[in-house]
Amino acid sequence: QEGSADFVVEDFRLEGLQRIAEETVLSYLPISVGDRVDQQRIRAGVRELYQTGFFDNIAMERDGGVLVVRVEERPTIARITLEGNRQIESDMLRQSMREQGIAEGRVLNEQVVSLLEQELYRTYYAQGRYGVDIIPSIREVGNNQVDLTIEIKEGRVAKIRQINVVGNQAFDDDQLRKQLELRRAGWRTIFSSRDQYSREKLGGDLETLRSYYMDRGYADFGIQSVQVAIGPDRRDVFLTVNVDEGDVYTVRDVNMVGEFPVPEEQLSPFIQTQPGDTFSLARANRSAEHIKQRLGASGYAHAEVTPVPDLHRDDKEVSLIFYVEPGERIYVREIRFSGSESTEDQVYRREMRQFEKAPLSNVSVNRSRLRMQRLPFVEFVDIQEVPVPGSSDEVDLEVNVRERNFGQFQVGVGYGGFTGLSLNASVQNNNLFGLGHRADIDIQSNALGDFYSVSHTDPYAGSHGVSRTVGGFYSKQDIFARGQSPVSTTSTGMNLRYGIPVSEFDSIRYGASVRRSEFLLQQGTSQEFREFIENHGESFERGGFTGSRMDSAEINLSWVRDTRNRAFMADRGQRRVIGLDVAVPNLDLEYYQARINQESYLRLSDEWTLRLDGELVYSDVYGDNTLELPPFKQVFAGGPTSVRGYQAARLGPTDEFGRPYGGTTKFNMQNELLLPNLFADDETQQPAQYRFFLFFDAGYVWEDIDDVDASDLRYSTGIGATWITPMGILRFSYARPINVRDEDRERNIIDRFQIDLGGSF
Amino acid sequence: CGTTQEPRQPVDLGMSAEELYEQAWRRIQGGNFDGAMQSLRRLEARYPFSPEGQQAQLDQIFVTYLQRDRRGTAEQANRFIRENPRSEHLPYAYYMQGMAWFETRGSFTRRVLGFDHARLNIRNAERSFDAFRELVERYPDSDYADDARLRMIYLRNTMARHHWYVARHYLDQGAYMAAAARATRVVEDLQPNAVTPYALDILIEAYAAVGEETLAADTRRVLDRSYPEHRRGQRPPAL
Amino acid sequence: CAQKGAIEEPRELESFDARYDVNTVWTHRARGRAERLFLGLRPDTDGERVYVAGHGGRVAALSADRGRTVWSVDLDAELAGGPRFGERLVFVGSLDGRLFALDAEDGRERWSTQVGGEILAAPAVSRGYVIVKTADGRVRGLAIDDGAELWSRSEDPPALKMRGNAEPIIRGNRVLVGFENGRVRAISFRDGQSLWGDSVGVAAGRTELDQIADIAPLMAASEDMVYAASADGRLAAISMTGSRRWDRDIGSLAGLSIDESMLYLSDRNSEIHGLGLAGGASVWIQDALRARQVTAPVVYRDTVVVGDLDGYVHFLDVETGELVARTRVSRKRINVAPVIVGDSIVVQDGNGRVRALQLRDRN
Amino acid sequence: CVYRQDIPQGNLLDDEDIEQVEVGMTQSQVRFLLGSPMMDAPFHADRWLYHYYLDSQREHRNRNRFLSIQFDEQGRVSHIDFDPNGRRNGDSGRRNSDG
Repeated sequence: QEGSADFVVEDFRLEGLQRIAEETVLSYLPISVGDRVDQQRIRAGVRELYQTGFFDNIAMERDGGVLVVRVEERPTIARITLEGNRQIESDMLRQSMREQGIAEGRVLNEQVVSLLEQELYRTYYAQGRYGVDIIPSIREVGNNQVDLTIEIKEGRVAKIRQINVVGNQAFDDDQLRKQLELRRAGWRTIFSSRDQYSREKLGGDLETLRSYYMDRGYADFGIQSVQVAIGPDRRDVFLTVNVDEGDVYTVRDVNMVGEFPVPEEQLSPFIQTQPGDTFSLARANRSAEHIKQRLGASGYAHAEVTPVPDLHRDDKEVSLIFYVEPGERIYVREIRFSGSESTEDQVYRREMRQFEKAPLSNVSVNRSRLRMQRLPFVEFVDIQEVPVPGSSDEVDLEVNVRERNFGQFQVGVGYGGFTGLSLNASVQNNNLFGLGHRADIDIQSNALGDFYSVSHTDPYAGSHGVSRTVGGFYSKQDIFARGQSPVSTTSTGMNLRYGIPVSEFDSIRYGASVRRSEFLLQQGTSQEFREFIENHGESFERGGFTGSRMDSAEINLSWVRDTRNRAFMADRGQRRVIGLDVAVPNLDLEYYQARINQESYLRLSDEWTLRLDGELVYSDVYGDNTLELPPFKQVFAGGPTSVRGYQAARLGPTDEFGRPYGGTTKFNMQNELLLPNLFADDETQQPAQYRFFLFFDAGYVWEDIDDVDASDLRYSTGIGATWITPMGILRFSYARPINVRDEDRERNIIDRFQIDLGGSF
Repeated sequence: CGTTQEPRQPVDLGMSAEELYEQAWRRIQGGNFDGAMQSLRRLEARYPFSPEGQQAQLDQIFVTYLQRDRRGTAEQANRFIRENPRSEHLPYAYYMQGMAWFETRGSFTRRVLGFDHARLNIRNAERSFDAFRELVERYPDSDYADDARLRMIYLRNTMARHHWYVARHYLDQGAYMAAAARATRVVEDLQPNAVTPYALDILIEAYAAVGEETLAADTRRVLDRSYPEHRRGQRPPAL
Repeated sequence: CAQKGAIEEPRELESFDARYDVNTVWTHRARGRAERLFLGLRPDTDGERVYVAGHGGRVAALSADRGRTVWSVDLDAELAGGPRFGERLVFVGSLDGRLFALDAEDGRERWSTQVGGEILAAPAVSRGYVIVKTADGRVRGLAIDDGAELWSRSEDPPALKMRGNAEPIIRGNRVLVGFENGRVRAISFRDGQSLWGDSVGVAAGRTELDQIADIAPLMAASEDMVYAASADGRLAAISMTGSRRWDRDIGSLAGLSIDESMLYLSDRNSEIHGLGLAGGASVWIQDALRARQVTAPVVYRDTVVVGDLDGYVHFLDVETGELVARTRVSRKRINVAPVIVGDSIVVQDGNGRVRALQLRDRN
Repeated sequence: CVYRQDIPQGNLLDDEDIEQVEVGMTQSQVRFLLGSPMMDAPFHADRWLYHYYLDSQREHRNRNRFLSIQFDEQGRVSHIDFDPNGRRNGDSGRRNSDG
């Protein structure tokens, strides 16, 4: 190879290429035909080719006017096989390999493979698997391709044999060990992995230990050292934590230091520790958090409040100083929604309590999340602050909404001995066309009769959240509730209702409904019905039976207070409805009905919640020509939404044939102790889709207010579950009625196992 | 103890590039997209960084697009761009990134009822617009650039209408700074678009409501001068 | 670096024609089931009595000849290190870092003190001082009359260490301490000044397992030499003045012992080596007990004795390393090396069962 | 009447900060004192609008403030138009009539 300084390249000759195309190599070479090249440019060319990572060694020589490029292609990986990995799934392994450039079709690079091997060892050690053995092997497969096999012998995971805290006097080892996530191997940890050592968990546990002491006055607590030791066969791990408890400190004085855009007097009430109390880091942190919230509410969303205990070691006292840095007042520039492709932006934006181009207030942001989560078609809402590039006091809010499918759809074809072939379909869509409207269509037709109803609600018909509901129904049926004595009725009706929000949580609903009913006596009509039909409305004859036609109208008023944190599966807050329906006077029927529904969630502890759901109804007639409450206003008890264990609508007064006739006054109570959800995925605080509960129900219906007698109440207890399915909310219950009367047994209205599919919300 | 064996796929070194390619396209015609993807992947693995390998990568983008997998198409296109920094097929890859997120009209029922899909959220429209813009800036005269420019106009108007609806919402609620900001997005960031006069309407009202009479008057003059025939108080027509 | 790779299955024991029979002289049961806690409870003797401690808290003095209980006392502590007889006292340490000093005559507790670290190895006692090595990498000098701390030194251990500690050895006016980072240090036991330190093991390597380098629990010292092995695969012979005489690439997890001419060591794969004391040259290697996690070997008459993970005690010929006798003392693992008491050898298993054995010629 | 949530809009500033703004200051000095202006003025780049109002049903919470800062060509404050009680015309906060 002549050593002359430089020459003009007339042509290229590539040697050693097996599969990579010449153009590809030339395209990476910074030299083209006609260039004048010297040693320096050739070295740059070699470096460039190395960059591609395709070649092991590269040589360039001059042969007359031809630049000879001799390369040795690195083999590419034809196939990768992973064997023996159980703890880490193959695709997770392949993903991390792909990130390091090891994938089928890629060039094989020895150092990267050994780097990967190192990485795998470290991952397994972090999970306490010190016995792991990783053997990569490469097998030639012809035309410069190789098979890469990585064999992993995972070995057994090291179990924790001992967690030993040394130097603790105030609390004994067992008391401290109970607080920790890591546990010693024993029969209790057979199914859990808590006896498997992992570095993160140990870090977390040390933090827990520190705050356990700091929350109980040990302001000077310190962890001297931590030892992790393994046994000779690397299957046992021994944890030792050497602590220096120090003494119990009492708070000498508390004060706040820093800037106070919100006057100090408004912040100091949030401080929960007073001079003289035993020092508690937890209470100090909680106070700091509350002060931060208060600042956040006035636009200082990025305020930082840090409690700093200043120890006076000689007399075991602490001066607690809260450093308050409000930071800049933060504004929201833009609020963007994501996660739903078919719901209008406005449906969510109108629920927001935080506005664009306004001070960021975390109170408003939390209120917004709560309101959005109360929409029936929303499952989970997550709001992130994204700083605006180039502006230190503006953020955008990224609101990610995960929607539940919009409606419940239920079609059933059944055949009942009593009802014959029956078809029923009910469609309930609570986000119609992505407008946030709710539409219900209900069709039921069987041997007993047909029932059609449709209703539409627009929650924002008027501005500022005035809702309007319009509905109508037609029914032609022989009984009002299953198990009743037959009476043929046809009725049609319409209703219109408005809802006005009067506060963040309360709304007033007012409206009217009109109804035309025709009752026709039948073979088995009971005496009670007969009297009602004869005494009310205009009578008529049809097919040899007498009947009567009645027109009635109602004014409906109700006050709703709802503070629950979710539409379905709520576990905090309450919902109370106080309603009054009054019939319009001098029509055929004059009556009124008052009801109170109260559903409350009481948090017994962060895992246990009690759900109370009570209902009180009182109705009566007024004026002189209505003697009895019309059948369609009668109330019933028993069944999955009343007293579980009894068949639907069977409790209460009975007619001459012993069948339920309904009543005017009802008391009903469902209490459910919600079991902690073992499988709830608490990191993401996503509501579980199902929950189990123990329940205690009580309820009865009386014909008249003076018949009310507590001994009539029926009680039942048992276990149940609620499950949100794509089809709607399923409720299972297995009940054991407590005070079953003989007459109940005779009428065999006991029904231990009940399923209820419905979307009541 | 029996370790779980990875299923041994047959390494068919036998089929040549052309045969694999044939097999892939026969499967695409037959609608067997997964099968086509498999043969294209094998083709790419056997001939990496070669013209056949590149073509296989390009076809994989197209097949993922046919499978209506938006994210998959965008990722495949991105991989091609990363791995072939000097290929002459790059415009196609950028174009497909735009097409991955481009959508026409939203769901069927909303279209039948004539609801404007700009009222929905416009994340996909923004992603599609950014991809097309990158194509037009990098390869202004490639044969995909003209179609991309047309689609960009459509997307820009969709985004502008979206901001207009939000501005209108805030105006109705009485949040005038928010309304003005959204109107400004239409007027400043998304030019040219057919929504500007309607946005100026909102801007004028917002200024008037906060007492900025001079700004309101100036803006009304801009509106009358540049959009004389605009009728106030209307909703921008959906394209 | 530390032995990576999968754990071998313990090798099956084959029969062989034993030269001796092993019979049990006496047995004793010290309460406390701690087989898998790998504690440092190893009997000690003053010639006439054997002092034994169990994890359950019982310390007993037994007559060396027939194992008759002279006295026994129950301490309210999870004992883990010791006992150690010295200057008419018996010292024993607990997991909770408490060191007890009992009167060797009647077992009455003279004093006890909170040392501040887990005690997994018997202390060293000499001329009014008690030297305690704790698992946090610290060694402390205490006064023998009341346990007051006179000095303390520490070397911070690497992220991951082996279970257990090296027992300090006193020679002349210095105490030889093996640390978790692989260093052997000579310290003046009166004031804690360090005279010299030599890194036998080196904590180096990328993963935490590679950085394990603890000095094995049993070191050995003659008048002018000290021998120590480390978990990362090193064996070193160091003069009392601190200069390294020779070293070999043989590690150990349990430790070693010496006689006038040889050094005996069980390596990390539980193969037992006989090396020349002068230059460390290999004389014999016995691999019949491979992967049986044997204890450190102890010289007894003309044999070398180890215990293993299934409770077997093996006797090897000092000259050739051949197996000459074997017996099974319990079903539980033997974690600590046997102890020579008079002309019997005493073994303690993980559950506190103690057994004195003697060899008898077979023919 | 119908409950309407509080509607805050614009820059919530403290009087001391506003008083420190003087004619002649540079734009970065104004931004340091008052932060980013919340009301956009697309055709009046020379004007920064720091108005603020809070519409609330609870009368005592209502607050209005009008603050507009004008800059000359060199980007120096040329005119400060400040009205502590704001210049709102009529009742804003509801556009079309109630339901």
